[in-house]
Formats: sequence, structure tokens, C-alpha cells
Amino acid sequence: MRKYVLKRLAQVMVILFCILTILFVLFRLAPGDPVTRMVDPEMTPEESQHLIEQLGLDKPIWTQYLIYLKNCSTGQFGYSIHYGEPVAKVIWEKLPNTILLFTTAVLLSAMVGISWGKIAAWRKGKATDLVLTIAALVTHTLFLPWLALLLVWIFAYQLDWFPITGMVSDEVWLDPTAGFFTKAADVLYHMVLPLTTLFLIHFGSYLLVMRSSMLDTLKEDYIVLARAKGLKERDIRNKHAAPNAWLPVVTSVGLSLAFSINGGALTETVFSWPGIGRELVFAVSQNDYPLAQACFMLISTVVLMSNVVVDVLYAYLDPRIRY
Amino acid sequence: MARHYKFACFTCKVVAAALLAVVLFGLAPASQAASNGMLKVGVLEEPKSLNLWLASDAWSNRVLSMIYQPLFVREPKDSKLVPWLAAGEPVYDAGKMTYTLKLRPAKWSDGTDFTAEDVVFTGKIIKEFKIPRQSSKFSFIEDIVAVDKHTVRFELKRPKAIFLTRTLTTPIVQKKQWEKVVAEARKSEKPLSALLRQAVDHPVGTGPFMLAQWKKGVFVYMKANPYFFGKGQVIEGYKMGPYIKGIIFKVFGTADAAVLALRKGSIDFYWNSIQAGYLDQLKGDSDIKLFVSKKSGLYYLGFNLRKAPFDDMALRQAVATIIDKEFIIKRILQGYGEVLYSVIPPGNTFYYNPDVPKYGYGMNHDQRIKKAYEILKAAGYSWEVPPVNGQGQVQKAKDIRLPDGDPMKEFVILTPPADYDPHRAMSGQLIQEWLRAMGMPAVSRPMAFGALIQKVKGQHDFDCFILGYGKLSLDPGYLRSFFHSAMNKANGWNMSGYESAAYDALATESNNAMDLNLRRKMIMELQKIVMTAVPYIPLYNPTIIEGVRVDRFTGWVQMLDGIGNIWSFCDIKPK
Amino acid sequence: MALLTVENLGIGYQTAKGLLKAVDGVNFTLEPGHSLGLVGESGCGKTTIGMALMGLLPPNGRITEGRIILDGLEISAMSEDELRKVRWNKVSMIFQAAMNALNPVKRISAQMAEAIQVHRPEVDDHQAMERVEGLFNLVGLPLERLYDFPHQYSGGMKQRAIIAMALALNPKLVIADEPTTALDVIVQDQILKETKELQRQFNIGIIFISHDISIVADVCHQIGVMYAGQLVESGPAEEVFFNSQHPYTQALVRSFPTLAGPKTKLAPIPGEPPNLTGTIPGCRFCDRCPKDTASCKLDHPQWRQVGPGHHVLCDHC
Amino acid sequence: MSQSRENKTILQLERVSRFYRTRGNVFRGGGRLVVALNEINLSLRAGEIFGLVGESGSGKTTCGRLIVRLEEADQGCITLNGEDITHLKGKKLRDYRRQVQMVFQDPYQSLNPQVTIADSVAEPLITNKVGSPLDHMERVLKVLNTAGLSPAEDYVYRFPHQLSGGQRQRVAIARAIILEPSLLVADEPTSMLDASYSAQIFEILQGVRDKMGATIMFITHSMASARYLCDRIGVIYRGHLVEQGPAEQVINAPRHPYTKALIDATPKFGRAAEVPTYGTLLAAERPATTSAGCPFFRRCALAERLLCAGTYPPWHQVGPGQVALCHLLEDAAPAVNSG
Amino acid sequence: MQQATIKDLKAKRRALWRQRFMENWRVFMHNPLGRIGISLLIMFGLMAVCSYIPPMIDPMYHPMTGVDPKVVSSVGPSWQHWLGTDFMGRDIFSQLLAGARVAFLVGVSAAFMSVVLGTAVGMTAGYMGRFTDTALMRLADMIMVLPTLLVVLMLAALFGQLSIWMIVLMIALFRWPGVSRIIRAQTLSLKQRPFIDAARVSGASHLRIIFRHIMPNVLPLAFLYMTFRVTSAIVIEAGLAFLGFGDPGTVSWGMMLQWVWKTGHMFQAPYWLLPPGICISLITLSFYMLGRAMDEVLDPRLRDETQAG
Repeated sequence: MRKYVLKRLAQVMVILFCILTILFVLFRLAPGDPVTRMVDPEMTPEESQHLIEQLGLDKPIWTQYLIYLKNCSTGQFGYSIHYGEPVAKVIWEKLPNTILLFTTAVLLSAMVGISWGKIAAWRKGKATDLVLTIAALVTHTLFLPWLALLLVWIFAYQLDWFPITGMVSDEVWLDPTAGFFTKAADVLYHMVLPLTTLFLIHFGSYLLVMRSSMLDTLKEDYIVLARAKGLKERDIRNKHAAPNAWLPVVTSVGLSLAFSINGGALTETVFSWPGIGRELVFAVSQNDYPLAQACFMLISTVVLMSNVVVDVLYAYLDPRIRY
Repeated sequence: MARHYKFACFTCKVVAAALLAVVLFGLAPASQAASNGMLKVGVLEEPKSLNLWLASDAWSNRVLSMIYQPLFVREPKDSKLVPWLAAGEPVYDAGKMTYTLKLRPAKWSDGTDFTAEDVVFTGKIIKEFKIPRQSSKFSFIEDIVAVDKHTVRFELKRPKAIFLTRTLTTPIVQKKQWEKVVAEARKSEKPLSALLRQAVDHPVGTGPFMLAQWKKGVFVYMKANPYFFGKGQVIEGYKMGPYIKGIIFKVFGTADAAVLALRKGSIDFYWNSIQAGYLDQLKGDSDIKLFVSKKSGLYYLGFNLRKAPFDDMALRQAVATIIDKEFIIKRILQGYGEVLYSVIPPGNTFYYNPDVPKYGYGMNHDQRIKKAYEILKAAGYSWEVPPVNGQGQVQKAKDIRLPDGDPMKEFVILTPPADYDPHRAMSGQLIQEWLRAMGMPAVSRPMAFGALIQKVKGQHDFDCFILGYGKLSLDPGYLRSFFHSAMNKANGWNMSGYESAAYDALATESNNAMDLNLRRKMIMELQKIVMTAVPYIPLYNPTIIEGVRVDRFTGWVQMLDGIGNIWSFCDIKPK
Repeated sequence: MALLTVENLGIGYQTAKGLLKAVDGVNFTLEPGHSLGLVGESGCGKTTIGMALMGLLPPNGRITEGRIILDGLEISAMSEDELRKVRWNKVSMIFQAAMNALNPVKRISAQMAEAIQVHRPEVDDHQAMERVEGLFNLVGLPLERLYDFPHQYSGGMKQRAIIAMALALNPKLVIADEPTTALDVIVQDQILKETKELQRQFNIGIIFISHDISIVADVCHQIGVMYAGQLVESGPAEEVFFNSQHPYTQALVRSFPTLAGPKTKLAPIPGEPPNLTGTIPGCRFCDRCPKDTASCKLDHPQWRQVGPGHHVLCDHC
Repeated sequence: MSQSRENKTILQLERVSRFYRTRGNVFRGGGRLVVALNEINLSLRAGEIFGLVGESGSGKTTCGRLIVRLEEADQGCITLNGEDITHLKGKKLRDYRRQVQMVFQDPYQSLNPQVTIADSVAEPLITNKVGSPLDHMERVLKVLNTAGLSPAEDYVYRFPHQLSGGQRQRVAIARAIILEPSLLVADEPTSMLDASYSAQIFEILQGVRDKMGATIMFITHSMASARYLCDRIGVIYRGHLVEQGPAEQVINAPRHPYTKALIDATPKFGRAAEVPTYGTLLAAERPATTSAGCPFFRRCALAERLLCAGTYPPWHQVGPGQVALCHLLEDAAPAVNSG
Repeated sequence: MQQATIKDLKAKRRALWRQRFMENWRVFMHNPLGRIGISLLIMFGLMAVCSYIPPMIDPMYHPMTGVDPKVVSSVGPSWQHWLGTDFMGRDIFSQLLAGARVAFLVGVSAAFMSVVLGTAVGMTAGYMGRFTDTALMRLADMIMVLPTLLVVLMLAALFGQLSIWMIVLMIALFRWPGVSRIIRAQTLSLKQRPFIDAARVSGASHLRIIFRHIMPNVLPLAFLYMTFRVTSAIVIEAGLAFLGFGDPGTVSWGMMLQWVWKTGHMFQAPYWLLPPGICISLITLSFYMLGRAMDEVLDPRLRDETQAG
């Protein structure tokens, strides 16, 4: 097991290195550099040149690459051109926000999707199944930003139940009497709509995956055996079918993570949620290489690592799999 | 196995229950007490940095302009420069080429005195580190001397018009706060980049407000500065406050959220120009007052004069004739903008020359085409199907040919993409259609901003482009930058490649003229020259529409570039 | 009293192409402690009968006519709840594919204990494990493999575990559905011997379902030969083999190679069984029957007694 | 029957071995070497049906696959008509395969579900560029008739899933014999089928031998089938050939304990009394002492600890054409309970 | 053989394929999802075809450049503009029609390219095994962890605005690994199947085995994945356009949403906010339904459910 994990980690490192290099090449190939885009008539060409030299953008590409690798290996990723701060610092400020929103959303939708998928498969062909499947299909295929806009329009604007965007309200955070729980509650209050958006988009896919996996499982002979043994239907479903059926779902969660992150970035953008996804979109539009590279690396690392974790978890959960 | 599954289910249920509980708890109304007497300002983005030397963006400036103050500022009525940290007009010694300036007694927000040393320090580090955007304002200054605690003397190498308008409006930083930083930066291999990368968490300034708290991505909270030098004083007829306890800049990612927040009362002022689409709703709201202000902006179509076909002045003039700027303003800006005929916007009343060639002024579509047809025909252009037929009627033209008989090759109008600025992208589309009606093979292509600048400014590899400046300096020094042949180089500001010896001489002279009226005359002349050669076709200058709530604060001061200015913030009072 | 009585049993599956009559008019009885072998080609309905006895027909299958009476209880008229109490308690099953019949993610012992505890809630975990150990000894599984997962067992061990599980509650009837199909000859032999031994020991009634007539012949007291959903011949094992009357049984017996006896030429059965969707007039075997006459195609054959306890569904024997 | 034909050896296996390396295991480390075949010596005579009998995992399928070159032998050599075919490649391999064909165990898997019967059967003709397309159809119809699918026109344009298992296996046989190979390897062709179909398949195989003169290697786990179909039988145990000889002789007078155990285990079909039982198999395996001894030592009830555990047994001639691999042949216990 | 028999056989062959198709079609249409999906797709197809009509009626209906001379701001639905106009007086309905065309163009071509690429890579990797397999699959792993939308967005921002064909190409280039993983797994399992051995014994070459035996078995799966890739391509393009990185010269539904969002009309112009979103969601839904119905056609297990067990 340890050998397997180490091997996978080594693979992850190699892949990360490749991504790192490709990112570097892409950003250097792109026309225009961060200094060129400062179109301020007050900036003279001499000043631009000086700034380029100071930012090290005039160095030979190999030197830049080595510096870049050094920066990445220390986890610092250099300085953000836009913020003028160490990239690591910028990212650490936004990362918890993304983790809070995204992890909660994925967990919540996985939980609901899996348990509803279980029920839908169990009642295949009945009204419950039809309603759940159609609901899953429809919400799963909704266009995320549009759904987000719609939710804002209805719940924040028309009904005024929730704040329109943002993550916290200044009233609460500037109130010296507000304790930790008040602040936490405030964040969660702001989180309701983005969370709902992500949840609606994601739970459908988990539901559908779980449903089909469960249907496969239900065809197995051990389900018939369980029934023959006189087990209650509920026990057959929960003790025999579900534990087998949710294993493939675990893998699919891992594999779909990269795609979910697209949705995460869109959600963060629409709701002005100060997270990594929004930061990446912003950094990209600002040609802030170091920041965009670091955000990208972070996302790739997270996806890669969660795939490793999922694989190891799978091996751990399923007694049949031994590497 | 089943155990794992059960455990996972259980964990999820606990998480869900906890979330639900906290969400319900959170629905309880938040306390409003803390924000009484605070002005809440909505902004789209947060400041990129509080390091004055790095922060060049509009959003940082909104915050930093409350903190760092210059010696002179523009007053609201006529946009004239008035003493701010300075105690009076500078005294010029023509012989020695020095300016001597008295400073107001003022204090930094940490309570220490503001002295001539600070001014000297600021000037010196700008010169030393060649700080972008600032160093050109100081390059002609030989030395800055602190005569005494409240007197400072600038010694110039040569006369320079921007000394008064630009150098003296540079914000002053505190020597005490920056000294150490600068010393460290000097030691490093790349002093400038070390300086720019310096995190400034608590900027110390002389302005009416000081930073209290910055929650990244959410808000910037500024308290009133108890040491503000202007407090209680009357400057230019305004009795200075600030009368409010503080300002909270709330960051909204998108305009619609900010406008909604304004309507719902969670902000008092949205410090950004409101798009026309929102106006109908806002106009109907009695709690909201709209201010429509002029802006010092320039949006233009530029040509590449270095190569065919736009090296031909007649063609450029014809294009200028065809473009219906009124239509652009009516449609794309939905009426909120003014037509530009000169490269200096009319809002800059002192330098604006209303008497330049106005191509196509007052003409309708057919007249424009006929006029352009005349110009081009006279210059030797021909068509497969001319835009005007034998009966003098306008028709769809086909395949224009250059005077030498070659067909005109397809040319591209580069514009910024729609997400960056929809107005410019769409103007490009409209212009493309108009030019095609003349038989010109125009293609409008939006291009990412960085790439566009690289092509136009860096490589000079383009035909036409549409760019613009939202906040053009009131000092017309840019006329030299834009069209002087010395600036016709890679990354130079003369992107069109316009070259004229007469213009060069006059522009240089105007920039060195210390006499305002003389300079004004020269600037007028320069505008005329430019608008005859039309390397740029000025298109429009949008107006700024800003909205405030009237239920909590009054006393907004309107000036060029809107009500978001230091005078407003020093002057508004709670109701 | 008979342990099991099946009267005129008909079972149909609802399919896209209409009702498929998988079992039609099957009658038989089984005395306690006796074994009955059901033989036939795949698709002849033998597994369907086995499932019907457990009350485990798939959702699209239902008993269209007839009754199943087990130990005085009418299985065919029971609700799901009642059935649940009967299953494994009175009638248990040894499944066809042992490798798939065990839940791959649960330990063998847990799966066996579960069967006990479902029906005997008063049995605590410790007692249940004791019982499981007893069962392991009974079928000759090593105790140290008690806590293994199914995939760690060989095919024969899995089959033994299934047999042990089937005996967990001392049922009166065990249905063995092709219990040795996937096994090697030697293992198959051992399992069959054990089954026979356990049956004798606990006096269990067994219904043994197989397509392999040679296996059934070894194990069972009585044989029922099935063809296309019908029982075509039934009787004591010796009778059916050495004195088979129905042409299908005869063909079946002759088509099997044996080790014993003279090496005769095998007689393959030509053709394929009929499609069971819709109604079939006349004898279902007549297309493949050497004795087929014109009337066979038209008239349903009648049951006739041809020997002591030996019945056959054919008009010509 | 074998007597009536010339006794020419068509296929010869000489000390053929095949090893598999198990995949590395994270918990236990690297892969182990598993012996699938251990120095097998075999020769098939032209026109005979040779039965290779053994349990699953005994290496009998591997042996078949080596012969048709689906796998490569790790040691030893295989000759067909005197020509070494162990390492053929390219065109020579293709030529070889015109002479040697195989019928696979599972007819549900050995036909491509997306290809019609006609195309499946014609494939060997196409790949070997035999005849014209028109010619192909004619031969396909003919060979399908030979394989007992008539009228063949009804079957050619169907997909495998539209046929029953028995019919599919006949199609598979038809494909194997369309090139009229001189050697046919039939790998348990009936084990996946209902018992009632086996007789049909046996009949066809016999027909192939009789009418086309092909030699057939019939791989099976059933002694009864082997007895019925084969001229000669080889018994294989965990990669070791343990007994070989004329079919009747091996079945009626088995000499190796394992052969006896196999016969014991075969269902007797209601005639238990007529067949002797030998009781040579241990109830539980005994632990191995060394790897050098008799391969059957661990399960052999008769084994002598010193002799059998320590040395590899020699071949003994035990009858006309019958050989066995056992130490204990001279003083083998007489059959018990012989009736 | 007589000509008659040959003719007869040819007819039989045709009948076979027709029957096969009809059978699949029946199973497909039996599925309500399939029916709904097909009808929706036909509707969108009609929209795409109709998108050529409005500019022919009057240039003011041109989705990109046309403006109604009488309208200067966004107005609600009227007789002249069925869905109202956008902020500069362009007809929303004709934009919606043009969006359908772009959606099909992007969806189908990107999906086709990525599926062709994915199938080729997957089959090669699965069949060749060893080093080729490892190399190709590591590449796939690498691309797989990249969030496509963000990557394309980055490229769009870096290399200037991408044209719609570049976007299509990018989506195709970044969406193949999923397909190739599935195809590779399928190829690996097919490679183990005895019919491949049978083909080898018949003397078939590697190429013949790949194209004649493996490909027909993976193609249905590839086709199935194509429908899912269509949805993801449409969603990615729309997301890109929504964030403002789409092809500015193309009217796509995502672009329409960007306009309504960026010009701040979302709270006041439901007639403009709703249609493009509904269209994107519905077209994805219909392709998804199509895929699921096809899944049923392809998966005999699901089909057999209604038959005897």
C-alpha cells in the first residue's frame, strides 16, 4: 500500500512539473506583458523599460524559468504583479473561502445525491424515481451562471431573503460586540445562495451516478440471496446494496472534481465570493502571471491529490482491491 | 464496509444539521448600531494595494486619495489648482529657476508633524527609484530643499509647464514611515521592485480619513482622521469636515449588485459611473439622487500612419467624415456622452479648442457618404461600384481602389473586447459597417487588452484601433506624447506614427512654457494641426452618472469627473 | 403429509413481446427428507420454479395459476411480510453462482450470522458466531478463514460457505440451483457427496436443479424432467433413467457420455426449444420428436402413469 | 479408430514450459513465478482425436494456446510436421495458422457481437486472401452446413446474439474449419453449453475428423466426454502431464493416482456400481515439504513420504502406448471395490 | 452459386441491418427521455435553420449589427420584437436563433473532434499497452485534472480573443481524456475477449483487429460519449462567453447572458435574462436525455430487463 501511494505521489509530482512547465511556456508565449498593458499616458517608455528590468521580465527565458521553478518549489510562487504581495499570501487569504464554499457544496450534494439516488434506484419506475431522476436531470443541466443569476434575482432581489453577493456584511464584522458565532452565522447566511447554486448543479450528477450504480448492484446475486435470507427490504437496501453501489460513486466524485471546479469559479464570480476561482479569473484578465500560475497549480494539485486520495480510499474501502 | 458507508452518512448528516442550524441563526437581523454616521460607498473592486507607489488603479486611488494628500488640488468650480497642503501660491524666482513654497501646519495621522522634510523625501525617492508614473514629473528638478520646517524650495533644471500642474499635485508620503523601507529597498538588487513589493498595512497620511480595517475582498473601513489639517478651516469656500465618522468601502463584484445595494439602502453612494440601463429605475426612486457630470475622457479611433492605406490623409479625413459620432453616442452610450471633435475634451474648458475641423458635423448618413466620396475621388480613389451613382444617389459601394489603382487590402480595426469595454467593441462594429458601405474592406476585431496594446504600442503592427482614456489629465502635456515624432518608437506613446516637424517644435515649446496663456494659445494651435492630419479621430467622451441616497447624507460637491472627490467627502454631513 | 406440494403451477413473465409463460401446469410433491431433481435445458423454467418456491420471482414475473404449499403454508398466497418469515427459516437456497451470491464487501462470517440474527433476534452476536463456527465445521471449512472476505475463498469454499449458510436455520427444504456448475470435477464430487450426507443427517428435503442429468442422477431420489416450461416426466430416479418413457428424456439420457457401460453412439437432440411467448398448441416437443405424429401438433398431451410413481406427459408412450 | 490411420506424428511438443509472473502486490512486494506448464512432452498423430484432461488451472488451455501461437512458450519447442513453429513470425505465422485452428470455450465470447455470422466465418478466408468474395459466400454456406447449421442461408445474416449457445459454438467450429486445417484445437467446446448440446458438438467434431481428416486436440475436464470422443488421452495436473495412453485403457485401467481420482469424481449417471472407485485423493492437502518432489504429492493418498516428496517421478510404460508419471506403479494398490 | 441466391442473400443482409436499426430505434423511442430529447433537438435544429431568416427580412434583425432605428434602449416584447430588444436595440429573438446555430456548431464539432481524438488515443493505448499506454494515459491524466473552462479562459486571455473555431479546438483538445479512458478500458476488456484471440488465430493482422473487431465495439460507446461531450462543450463555450472571453464576433447564448449581466439588465429585463438561459439548459438537457436513451439502446443489460430473467 505504501509503495502504491508513493508511486502515485511520484506520478503526481511529475504531472505537476509538466503542468508547471506548460504554464510557464504559455504565459511567456502570450503577446503582451504586464507592464505593456499599463496604458497610462503618464507612464513614459523609459519608466516602462525600467519597470520591466526591475520585475525581471527582461531576463533570458531560461533564467526566468529557473527562478520560476525555484519560486514554485519553495511554495512562494514569487510576487503578484498586480498586488505586489507574495503570491502565497494572496492565495492564503482566499483559499479558506473557497474551501468553505466548495467543500461544503460537494459534500452536501454528494450526500443528498447518493441517498436520493439510492432511493430512486430502489423505487425504479415508480413516481419517486421519475420525479427524482427528472429533477436531477434538469438541475444538472441548468446553465450554472444563469441559475446563479436567477437565484439572485428571485431570492435576493424579488424576495429579499438573502444578500445579493459577497461573503460577509460589514455591519457584522465592524460590530465589536459580534462574537465568533455571529460572524460565522453571517458568513453562512451569505453562503446560502452560492451553496444552493452549486448544490443544485452537482447533486443531480451524484444522484444519477448512484442510481445507475445501485441498479447494477441490485442485479447482483447477493441481493437475491439477501432477500432469500429474509432480510427486510430496508436492510437489503442499506446494508447490502448501498455499500457496494457507492464505491464507484466515490471514484466518479474524484474524476468529476476538475469539472466541478469550473462551476466553482463561475459561482464565485457571479456571487463575488472572494475565492481562488474568482481570483484566477481576475489574475488571468490582469496578466498577473505569478498569481494565475499559482492559482492554477493549486487547483491542479488539489484535483490530483484528491484523485490519489480517492483511489487509496477506494482500495481501503473495497476489500477486493489490493494494489 | 457497511460501517464506512454508515459513518460517511452520519458525518454528512451532522454537517448538514450544523449548517442548517447556523444558517437559521444567521437569519437574525444583524446589528446596525456600529454603522451609524458612517458613509457607505459601493465600489466594484477592492484596492489592489495600499502601497502608493504600486497602486495605479482607479480602485486603489479611491481609497488612497483619502489618505495621501498633494500640495495642490483642483477646486470644484473651474478645476483650477488651489493650495491644499501648501499654504499659498509658489513664488517663482525666474533667475535661479526656483519655486519656493510655504506649507500649511499639518499633522500626519499618527500625530507627528508634517514638515518640509516629508516633501523633500517624497521628491527624492521618486527621482531615485524612478517610480513609474511619477518620475517624469521630477526628472527636470535639480534639487528639492527644505528651507525650514514649513518652507520648501524646488530647483528646476529647465522650465517645464507640468511643474505646476503635475509635480505639485503629487501626493506626499511620510518620511518617518518610508525611511526604513526605502533604506532596505536600496540595499536590494532591484530597488524599485523591492519598493513596490513593500506591503503597507497602515498607510500614514495627512488626509481626512485613515485606514481602520481592511477585510480583503469585502470592505475597507476608514475612520475620520482626527489630525486632518483642514478640519474646521474654510478652503475655497467650503468649510472642511469631515463631518462623518468614517467611510466604509464595500466591494461588490458586479455593477448590478452595487446598484441594487444602493436602491436597498445598504450603500449611500456608488462610486462608479452607472450604466444607462439602470437609470430608469433609479430615476423613479425618490431616495436616490443622480448626478450627471462631465468627464475628462478621450475615446478615439487611431490609424497607423506608417503604412498604406492610412498613410494617406485624405483617406483618414474621409473616414472621419463617415463616422457618425452622434449615432454612436445615442446608441451605444444611450445618450450619456458628448461628441468629441478635438483630442482635448470640452470639459477641459481652459485648453479646449472648439474651432477645429469638424468632419461630417451636422450631416446625415447620405450626406456623409457623398462628402467622403468627394474627398476620396479628389484624392484619386476609384471604385468598382462607387458609393454615389451617376444620379447622385447613394448606393452600396464595392471594392475601393487606391490612387495607384491597387485594390485596398482588408484592414482590421482592433478594439478591446466586449467584456473590457462594450462601448468600444461595438463602436468598432458600427464603424466597420459604415466603412463597408463605402466599399472599404474593414474588419472589426476585438482583441484581449494586453495583446492589443502589444500590437499597437509595442510592435506597431496594426491598421486601426479604438482606445481611450477615461481619466485624462487636465494638463495637455499628453499632446506632445501622443504625436511627437520622438515618441514614435516601440512602446512610445505616438502609436499612430504621426510625424511633423512643425508640430514637434510647437509641442516641445508648449511643454516648456511657464506662462499659462501663452501655453493655451500653443495648445489650441496644436489641436488644429492634429485634427487636420487626423492620426486620431476623437469619437466620444462619456458622461459620468453617479447615484447617491439622499436619506442619510447631504452636501455632495459636483465637479469634473463626478462627485466622488475629496471635497465631497470633507463636506458631506449626516442628515 | 408431503413437505411440499406444487399444484398446477403456472408462472409468467411480462415482457416487451407479451406474456412469456415460463412455467406451465407443473405438479409435483416432495416428502420430507427426500430429494427431487429438476432437469432440463436452460430456459426450461426450472430456475423459475426454484425462485417461485422462495417467493423471489423478479418484479415482472408472477404466479398465474396454481398453488405452492410448503409444510402446510400456501407460499403462493403469502404477503411479502409473511414470506420474509418463511424464507431461510423453512426454505433456503443454494445459489447457482456462488462467487456472485456472496456480498463482496462483507465478511463471510458476518453474512452467515446475519441470516441467523434476522430470524432469531434473540440470538446475540456471540451465540451467532458460535453457530457460524459450528456450520464451518459441518461443511469442512477451516475456522481460521472465518473472517475472510469472499474473494479470498476458492470456488469450492464459497460453495461450501453457501451450503453452510443454507443450513444455518435448519430449514425443512433446501433448493439447490445448479450448485456445482462452475466447479471442477473433483470439487463438484466432494460437494455433491457432502450435500447428500447433510441431507441424510438433517433429514432435509432438497430440490436439486441442474441441466446436467448425470449429477441429478447421482444425488436425487426422484427426478422431474422439464421441457419448455412443462414437467414432461417424473418418477423415481432409477425408473426415469433406465426406463425413460418420454422421447425427450430418452434423448437426454442418450445424449450424455458416461464412464460406465458400453460406449454407445451418442444421440444428439436436433433443433432448438420453442419460443414460450404466446400460446403453443399441442406438444411442445413435437418439433424435435422422432415419434411425432400429426395429432401431436394439435392436441395437448395428457399425463399418464407408466410405472409406480412414474408419470409422463406424452400420448405415445 | 486410430489403428485404421497411419501413425504419423503431426504435432510434437518437446519439453515445453510456460511461466506466468503474477502482478506485483503492494502488500507483498514483487510478482511470483507461476508454472502453467512444466516440460510437457506430447505428440499428436495425424487423424486422431487427442483428449487433454485436467481441472481448471491445470494448464490445459495454456497448452492449446501455445499450439495455436496465441502465447509463446518460455522453453522447449513445438513442431508441426517436423517444422519448428515455436518462434514463427509474420507471414510464416499466418501460413502456419492456415493449418492450425482453434475453437474456444465460450461461444458467447468468441464471436464478435458486432459482426454478422457470415463475416465471422469468412474472416479466415479474407485474412488469408483465399478466393473471391463470391467464392467466400459459397464456402461459408458449405461449412455452416457441415457444422450442422442448415439451412445455412437462414443463419448467415444474423448476429451472434440472435443464436443459441449451441448454434454459436457451431458457428465457431465452422469458422475454425473453413480453411480446412490439419490440426484443430478444441478448448472445452461444450463446458459452457447445456449438457444436451454437447452431443451435437461431439458429433460435429467427429465429422470434422472423419470427413476432413483433421487431427483434433480436444481439451476437456470431463473424463466421460474424453472417453466418448478421443482416441488417446493425456491427463494433466497443475502443469505436469501425468498419464497418457489410449482412451479406453486410461479410463478402464488408470495407473496414475490422479487419473484415478478424476474417474472417482466423475458422476456415474446412475450406474455407480459398474465403475470401480479408487479413493486415491486425500481429503485435505498435506503441506509440501520440498518443491523437487512429485507434483501430486500433496494430494496423493498413496504417496510415500520419503520417495514421493523428495524426487521427481519417472515415466513408466504401463501398457501398450500407455505411460504414467509415478513412483508407485510397480506396487500400486489394486483397485478396491472393483465390480 | 446462382445469381438468385446471391440477390436473396443481399436482400437478407439489408433486411438485417434495417431490422437492427429499427430495433434500436424502437428501444430508443420507447424511452420517454429519448422522445423528449429528440423533439427538443429537432426544435433547436429548426431554430438554428431559422436563424438565417431574420436578417433576410430586414437588416435591423441582424443579430450582431442590426439595430432598430426607433429603439435606443432595452424594451420588452412587442409585435416587432417578439422577445424585445437588447440595450442597443438589437432583436433578442434573432439573437436567440443565431445562438442555436452557434450552440450546434460548437457542441457538435467540439464533441466530434474530442471523441475522435479520445477514441484514437484510447484504442491505441489500450491495444498497444506497455510504454505507449503509460505515456498516453499519463498525458490524459494530466489534461484531465485541468478544469477546461479555466484553461480555455486563460488561453483566451493570453492570446487575445479566441475565434469560435479556436474555442472549439481548445475544448476538443482538453476534453478527450475522459473519452480515451473509457475507450481504453473498453479496448482492454475487448482485448481479453476470446473473439480477439479467434481473430488472431484466423490470421488477422493488428490493423484488422483494431478496425474490424475493436472499433465496431467501441464506436457505439464513443458515439454515446459524444452526446455527453456535446453538452459539456456547449456549457464550456457558454461559460466562457459569459465570463467575457468568448468570440466577440459571435452571438452565442452565453454572450447574450454576459450582455444582460454586464449591462446590468438582469433585474429589469426578464425577457432578456430568461430565454438564453432556458435555451442553454434545455439544449444540454436534450443532448443529455439523448445520451441516456442511447445508453439504454447500447446496454443490453438494461434492455433485457423487460424480458425473461
